[in-house]
Amino acid sequence: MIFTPDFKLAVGPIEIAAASISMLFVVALLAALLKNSQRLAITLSFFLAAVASLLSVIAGIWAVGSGTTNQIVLLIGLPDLPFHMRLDPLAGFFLTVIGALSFFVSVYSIGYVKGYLGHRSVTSLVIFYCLFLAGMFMVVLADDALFFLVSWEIMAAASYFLVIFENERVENRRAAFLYLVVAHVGAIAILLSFGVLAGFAKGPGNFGGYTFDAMRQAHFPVEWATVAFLLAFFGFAAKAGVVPLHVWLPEAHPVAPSNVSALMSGVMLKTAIYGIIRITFDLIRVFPWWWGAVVLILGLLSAVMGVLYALMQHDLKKLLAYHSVENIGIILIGVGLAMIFTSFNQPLYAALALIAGLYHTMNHAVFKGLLFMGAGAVIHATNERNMEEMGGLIHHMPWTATLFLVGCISISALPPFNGFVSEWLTFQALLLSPSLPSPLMKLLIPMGAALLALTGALAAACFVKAFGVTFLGHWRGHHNPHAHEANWPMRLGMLMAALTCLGLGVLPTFFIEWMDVIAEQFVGSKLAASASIHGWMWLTPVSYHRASYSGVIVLLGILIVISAVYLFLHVKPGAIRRVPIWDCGFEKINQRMQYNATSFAMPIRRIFGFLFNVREEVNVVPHAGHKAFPKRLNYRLRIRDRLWNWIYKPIVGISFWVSRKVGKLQQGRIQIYLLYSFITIIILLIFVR
Amino acid sequence: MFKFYMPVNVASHIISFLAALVLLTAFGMLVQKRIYGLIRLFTWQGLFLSLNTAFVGYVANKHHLYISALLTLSLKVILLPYILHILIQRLKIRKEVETIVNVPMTMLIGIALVILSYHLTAPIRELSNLTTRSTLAVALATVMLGLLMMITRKHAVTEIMGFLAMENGLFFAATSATYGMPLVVEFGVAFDLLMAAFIFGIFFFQINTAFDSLSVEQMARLKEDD
Amino acid sequence: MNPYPLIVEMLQIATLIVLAPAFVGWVRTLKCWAQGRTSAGLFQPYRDLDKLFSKDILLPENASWIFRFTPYLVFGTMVLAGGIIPILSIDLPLAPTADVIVIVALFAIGRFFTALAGMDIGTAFGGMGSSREMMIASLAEPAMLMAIFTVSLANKSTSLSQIVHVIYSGQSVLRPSLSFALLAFILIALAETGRIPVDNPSTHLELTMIHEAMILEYSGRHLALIEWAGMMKLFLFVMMGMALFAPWGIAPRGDIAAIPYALVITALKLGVMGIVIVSIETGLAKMRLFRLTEFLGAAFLLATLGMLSYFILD
Amino acid sequence: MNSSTMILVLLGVSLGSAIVLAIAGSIKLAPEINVLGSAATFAAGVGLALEVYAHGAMLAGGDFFYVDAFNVYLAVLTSFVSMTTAIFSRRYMKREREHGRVGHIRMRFYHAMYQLFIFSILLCLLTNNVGVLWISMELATLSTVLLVSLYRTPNAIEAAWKYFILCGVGIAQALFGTVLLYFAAEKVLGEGVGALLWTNLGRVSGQLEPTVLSLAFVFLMVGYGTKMGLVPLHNWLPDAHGEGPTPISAVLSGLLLNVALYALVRCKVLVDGAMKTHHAGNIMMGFGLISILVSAFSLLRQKDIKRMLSYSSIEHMGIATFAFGLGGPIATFGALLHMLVHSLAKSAIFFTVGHASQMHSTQEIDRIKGLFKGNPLVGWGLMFGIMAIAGMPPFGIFTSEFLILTATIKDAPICAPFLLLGLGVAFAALFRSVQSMVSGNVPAYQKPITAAHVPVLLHMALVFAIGIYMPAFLNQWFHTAVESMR
Repeated sequence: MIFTPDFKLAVGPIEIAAASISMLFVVALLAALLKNSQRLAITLSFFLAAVASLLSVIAGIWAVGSGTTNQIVLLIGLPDLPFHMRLDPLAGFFLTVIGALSFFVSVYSIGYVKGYLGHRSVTSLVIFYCLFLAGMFMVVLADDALFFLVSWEIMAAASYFLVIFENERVENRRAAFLYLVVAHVGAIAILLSFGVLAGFAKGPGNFGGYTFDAMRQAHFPVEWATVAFLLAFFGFAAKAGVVPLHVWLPEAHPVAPSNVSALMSGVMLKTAIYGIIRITFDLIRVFPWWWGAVVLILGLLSAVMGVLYALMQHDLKKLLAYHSVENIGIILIGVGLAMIFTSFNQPLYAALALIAGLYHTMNHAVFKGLLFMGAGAVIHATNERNMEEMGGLIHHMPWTATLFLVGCISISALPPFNGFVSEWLTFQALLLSPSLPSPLMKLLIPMGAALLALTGALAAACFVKAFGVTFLGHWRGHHNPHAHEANWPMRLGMLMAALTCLGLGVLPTFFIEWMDVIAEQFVGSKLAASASIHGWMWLTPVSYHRASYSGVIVLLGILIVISAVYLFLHVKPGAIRRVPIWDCGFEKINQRMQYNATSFAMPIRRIFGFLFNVREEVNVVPHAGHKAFPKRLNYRLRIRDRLWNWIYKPIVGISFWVSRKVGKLQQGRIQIYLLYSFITIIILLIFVR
Repeated sequence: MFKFYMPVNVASHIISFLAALVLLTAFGMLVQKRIYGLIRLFTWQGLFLSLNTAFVGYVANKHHLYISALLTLSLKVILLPYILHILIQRLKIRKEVETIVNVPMTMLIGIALVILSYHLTAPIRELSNLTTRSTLAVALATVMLGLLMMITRKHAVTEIMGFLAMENGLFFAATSATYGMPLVVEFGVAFDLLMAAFIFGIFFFQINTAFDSLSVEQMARLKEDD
Repeated sequence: MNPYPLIVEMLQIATLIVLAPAFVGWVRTLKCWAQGRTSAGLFQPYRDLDKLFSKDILLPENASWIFRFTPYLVFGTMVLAGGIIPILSIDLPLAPTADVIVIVALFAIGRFFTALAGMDIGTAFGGMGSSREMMIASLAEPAMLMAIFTVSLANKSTSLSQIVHVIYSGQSVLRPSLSFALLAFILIALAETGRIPVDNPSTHLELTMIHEAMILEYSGRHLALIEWAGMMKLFLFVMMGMALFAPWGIAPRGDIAAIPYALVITALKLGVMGIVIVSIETGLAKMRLFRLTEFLGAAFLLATLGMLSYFILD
Repeated sequence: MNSSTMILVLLGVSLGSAIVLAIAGSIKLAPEINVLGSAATFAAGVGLALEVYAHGAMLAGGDFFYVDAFNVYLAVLTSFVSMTTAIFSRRYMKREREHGRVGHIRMRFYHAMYQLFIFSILLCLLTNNVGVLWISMELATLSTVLLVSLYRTPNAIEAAWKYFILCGVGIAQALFGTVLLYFAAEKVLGEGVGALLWTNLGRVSGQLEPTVLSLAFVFLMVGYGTKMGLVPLHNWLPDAHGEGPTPISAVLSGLLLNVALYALVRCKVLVDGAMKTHHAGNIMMGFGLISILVSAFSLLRQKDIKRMLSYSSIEHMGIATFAFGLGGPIATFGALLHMLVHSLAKSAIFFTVGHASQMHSTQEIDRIKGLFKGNPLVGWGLMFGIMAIAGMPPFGIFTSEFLILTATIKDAPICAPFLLLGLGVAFAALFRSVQSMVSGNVPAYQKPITAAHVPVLLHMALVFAIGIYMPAFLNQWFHTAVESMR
């Protein structure tokens, strides 16, 4: 990579970030060269990728911590529009988040990818993994439209290749294809949005308008700004899996190798959040409040729909993927609120909402990464993605189970883990709606709070199901389990993520103080002035009297009570005897009688059934003579996303219909073709006259 | 050098007359059903074209037009009809060819095209001060009629004939609008035409072998419609 | 440092732990009276707990650490919640630890683990209980938060102590919105604490049990802890409702002297609430599972109406 | 060596090779001579480019040739692609011959005509004379017509016949347009060759009669538009590009279309100068948009891979035409870049597809499978080629589409949704087919082949390089060309 000529020896955050990206490209190259020694390639490449990710984390933490903005111009790209890189606190924040999860996942991958040895060549996996990471880093660092889109698409393409890594399976191909198409159409929309912005921006030369700096200086007429925003939001929403553009997500994320799923769900989606914040708060800057309302409403919709669909899944990774839809929704609630508060000029509240959104971004990255890593370990151990074929794994793989449980608690927004903190902040932001001058918003936003509460409770239900069915009870599968515990690198990767979950949950004030500079830059107010005014232990957004939370004390409190009770009871412990299950005296209990994922979700399916496309088939083969006693009973359940039929199928149908009609143009007869030529001339002649 | 100056209006009358003959042959080709008849008409058209070119060259005192007249004569009156005759005999082509649209209809469309050509070239006519300016409409009409003929016929040979008729129209346009293009261009065009003639000759054989006839109706296998 | 708040805190937690079984005993006694049975007395729950504590544990073969950990955790969350919800005084050092959203979440984490424990054994009953419990919770929780939000919007705080404080300082008057919220809260409290008509705490009838189904396999001190935690939950819900809607009697800020008085008032409140609960429970029958949707839907509707009327009427 | 000699060498080598190959084409070394001739042409092209880079636009050979930034890069591109295609065709045609699809004489014919074709498009690009341009364009068609029917299958003959007739008719329209152009120019510049020279025409374009030029443009548009395969004049293109031998498809898609567009753009500049309205641009935008949409939807239902690629060529020609029609510095820059990278990427894809279809003995998409495993170079080459052609970075086509699209939404926002639709559908269609070809397990009927690595790698490397690092000289050329089109 080529830097600007003024070489100073002083190394700043952006140089470190650039070094990290260059390193990833080198590692990709290295992996290609090490084609014939796969084992070495895996260890070395993922180790180096982990180092590179760590560099990015350092760069990001530094950039946010110092609150400075650095720029460099790379001498590649178009000569008149070289690639601009800029590391400001917002970029730094996302760099940290992406880097951190990449670090955990890279460590995890050292162990995970070894599972493919002997089955298939992993070279392409390693190469595209590195490119994928590099793409994500570049997206947040890009400071002109061209570089942004190049990075954006590199990220999309690399992840596409990762999704079709196991390309013999039809479902993988289908999912990858769908993913790529949605991503690309979204990218074109983003491109057009930049086109609008660049049209109003003035810079040196013909191409000067494409730099973000030029856009920051520009003034946009509100109608054009709206066009730009809607286009960009469409594009980013497609990437983030916002309802109703989410359909690709639960298809594509599960079929990728699990380390890749972790990154895709954990951080790739966040680049879309980054894009939305960048475009609205940084580039357009002045916007009407209803933009925020659009974001907020779609966020709420995604949150609720995401979790409901997740509940219906029995594919472990698909379930997790739907939860990404949900969490992106929660993040968007924060971002949307921040936009609303900003446009009504209430910077402090906007800061709270924005921080809530960003905090959830960070949290979701960590716990979703953790969960996918855990799922990867499970699938690795059982060769099974269907939860109905799992169960009792906690006995075989205690590490994975415990760490996975941490992820489950975090994502279910339960204290003292991290998911709770950000949802709590979001609740606080939602409850500030009375300060808004718009009566409609005043009224509707608390409804949003109720929906968010519903989401949280459903998520908890869903993860009871996910954890319970996968790890608890007896083995449900038909073949014998040969489940084995995950190897050390995998455990290490998950452990680090789990500890991060706890850290983020217990010590939110540190992180909020650290990232406060972003809020200050974009909405003009700091949250930390009020949020951590009572010391690091107390999180008090807006004011001490409004609300407060202390993760440390919750954690310590529970631990103290538990240990006290435990000690107290074990002064004179009663004996513990292992006995067969009682089950109200039922004797012939077997593993097929357990509740499984489908039955667990049945009550909720009954209640929210109208949202799904449910097809239930019960097939009873009666016993000869005794109608009441079935000999065999088959139950088949198929749940589809309604949006498939409402949006996607019609689009595909219309496309093929148009295509058929267009085909009629070409009937094979040369006279007809000549006639076209003839008519074209005549029409054009009439047109020019 | 001695030169007999003809009154301008007489000259333009003669040119117009020749133009009318070209147009007439074009119409004749449009309705002619027999292949030999078509070739004969094409030969006549070439002859009129050649005469016209030579005459314009004479009237306007442009000697290079004699050369292009000669070119036209040799190529379109002698060589191409000869090649076509040979091909038809070799390939034992049926003498009748059916049209897609019936003759009166074709005629009507043809007349409409002439009117359209006249209408389109009207502003150009105003600009020009050449004797030949009024023949531009005829040239365009000939091109259009050639195209129409290609559209309404189902036979490879008639398609080629239509194509050649269009080429005639273009030649006519070149002479009538501008007293001819520069010679290098005229030669180049003639060379291309010659090459095209060889190619369609080869094609007739290929098509005949592959499809057992020269009707283009069978050549509709490559298509999108299903 | 002023030691009094710490003492108050301790006192309050002790009150919770000690009084909770008595309150359950009181409810049972009342119920017996209402149904014309002989009651076992106010102190029967204590005897039950004592008996369970001294028994051996019969641990199912399949139980993992989650099964063993859950009772302690559930107990712990309840005790912690008891340190935060103002029962005797609002001068609690732990009060800023958590606002009402956190308390709801604390209940939720207990429920989360109980449900996991229900699935841990791998029986049909355990799974069934977990599934139903989580379904009810997922409907009840938003309604509950909605009701609480109405109160906290009116008092501009989500901290319970602060809400009480605001009510005391007269900034909050009786509002129509609060009455809707109260009604909703009662319905939800019944659901959350597993009372009739949502669940029947005293049944082991296979098809109707919810909470009991999850803890079917527990025995010995594990069961004792869970039972005790359940009693505390009921107690806490009553106290939370009191703090939100009728805080009078709780010692205000800095008023140590009011604490004995607060104890008495608390006992009185519990007595009255026992009667309310019993009258509801005797007046209603247990609902079919899928009728609960309507029940909780009604609660949600009431809470929403409360919220709307806050914006529209107040 | 001065530039006139350079041009003569450039043209002479290809013409000479054509003659040599026609006479002695049956010898064993014919493919090597073909490669050598093309390589020499390429060397001369580079020499010419250096000359132009050093001295700017120039007349040569009296005023018969004119070289400026616009055509010199196309000339270099042409000679380059002709060279790589010759390299590719060496292996490819050898195999075709082993399979008995072409005989002795036809191979000779193939090589001679290949060089003649290269000669004619180079002449087309370099000539200063509108008439000569027309003649060589026709020559380019005529030299490839019989190559399309090289296999003599009924389909090939039908395709070639359509190609011959439709392009013949089209090019005849262009001649009429040229006559009208001459008619207008003659008024200003006087009779003779001078009135047909680009250099002269460009100088006086403001004085040309707008009515005549608008008529002329219609005919030129339809004429050259037919050659470019703009909808609805495109019907011959999928047939011809689909049925001919793959190297020919590669050069037809990669080079001939560019040349036709080049001619059209030159004409458009004149017409714009004369008419002082945006009429010509609007017409081009209309053709461009229709082409993009129709070809995108047609792509969806293709079963034959080469046919599909030819539709993609229509689409890309549509994009470039649209961009030239849109005008403005950014779009024009994008269009110039687009012509360059499209032809590089498209010919690379044809190379891989040629190999793939030889491996499976079919061009049917459904029957081609498992290329990643069967032959990684072909598989990944095809995949990356399609990525490039579909507009994914870091390939150059993305850059050009980026510029074109952003300019569109600025200058003609109403067109943007249609572009979005067209590009989206085309993307989906391309990937749907290609994904199924590259992935999966190797089918039993797949035969291993030795693929020609160099051309694919070279092309893709260039497309990639241009995508992330455009050299300064190219940038300067494009800017100069953009300036000349103002």
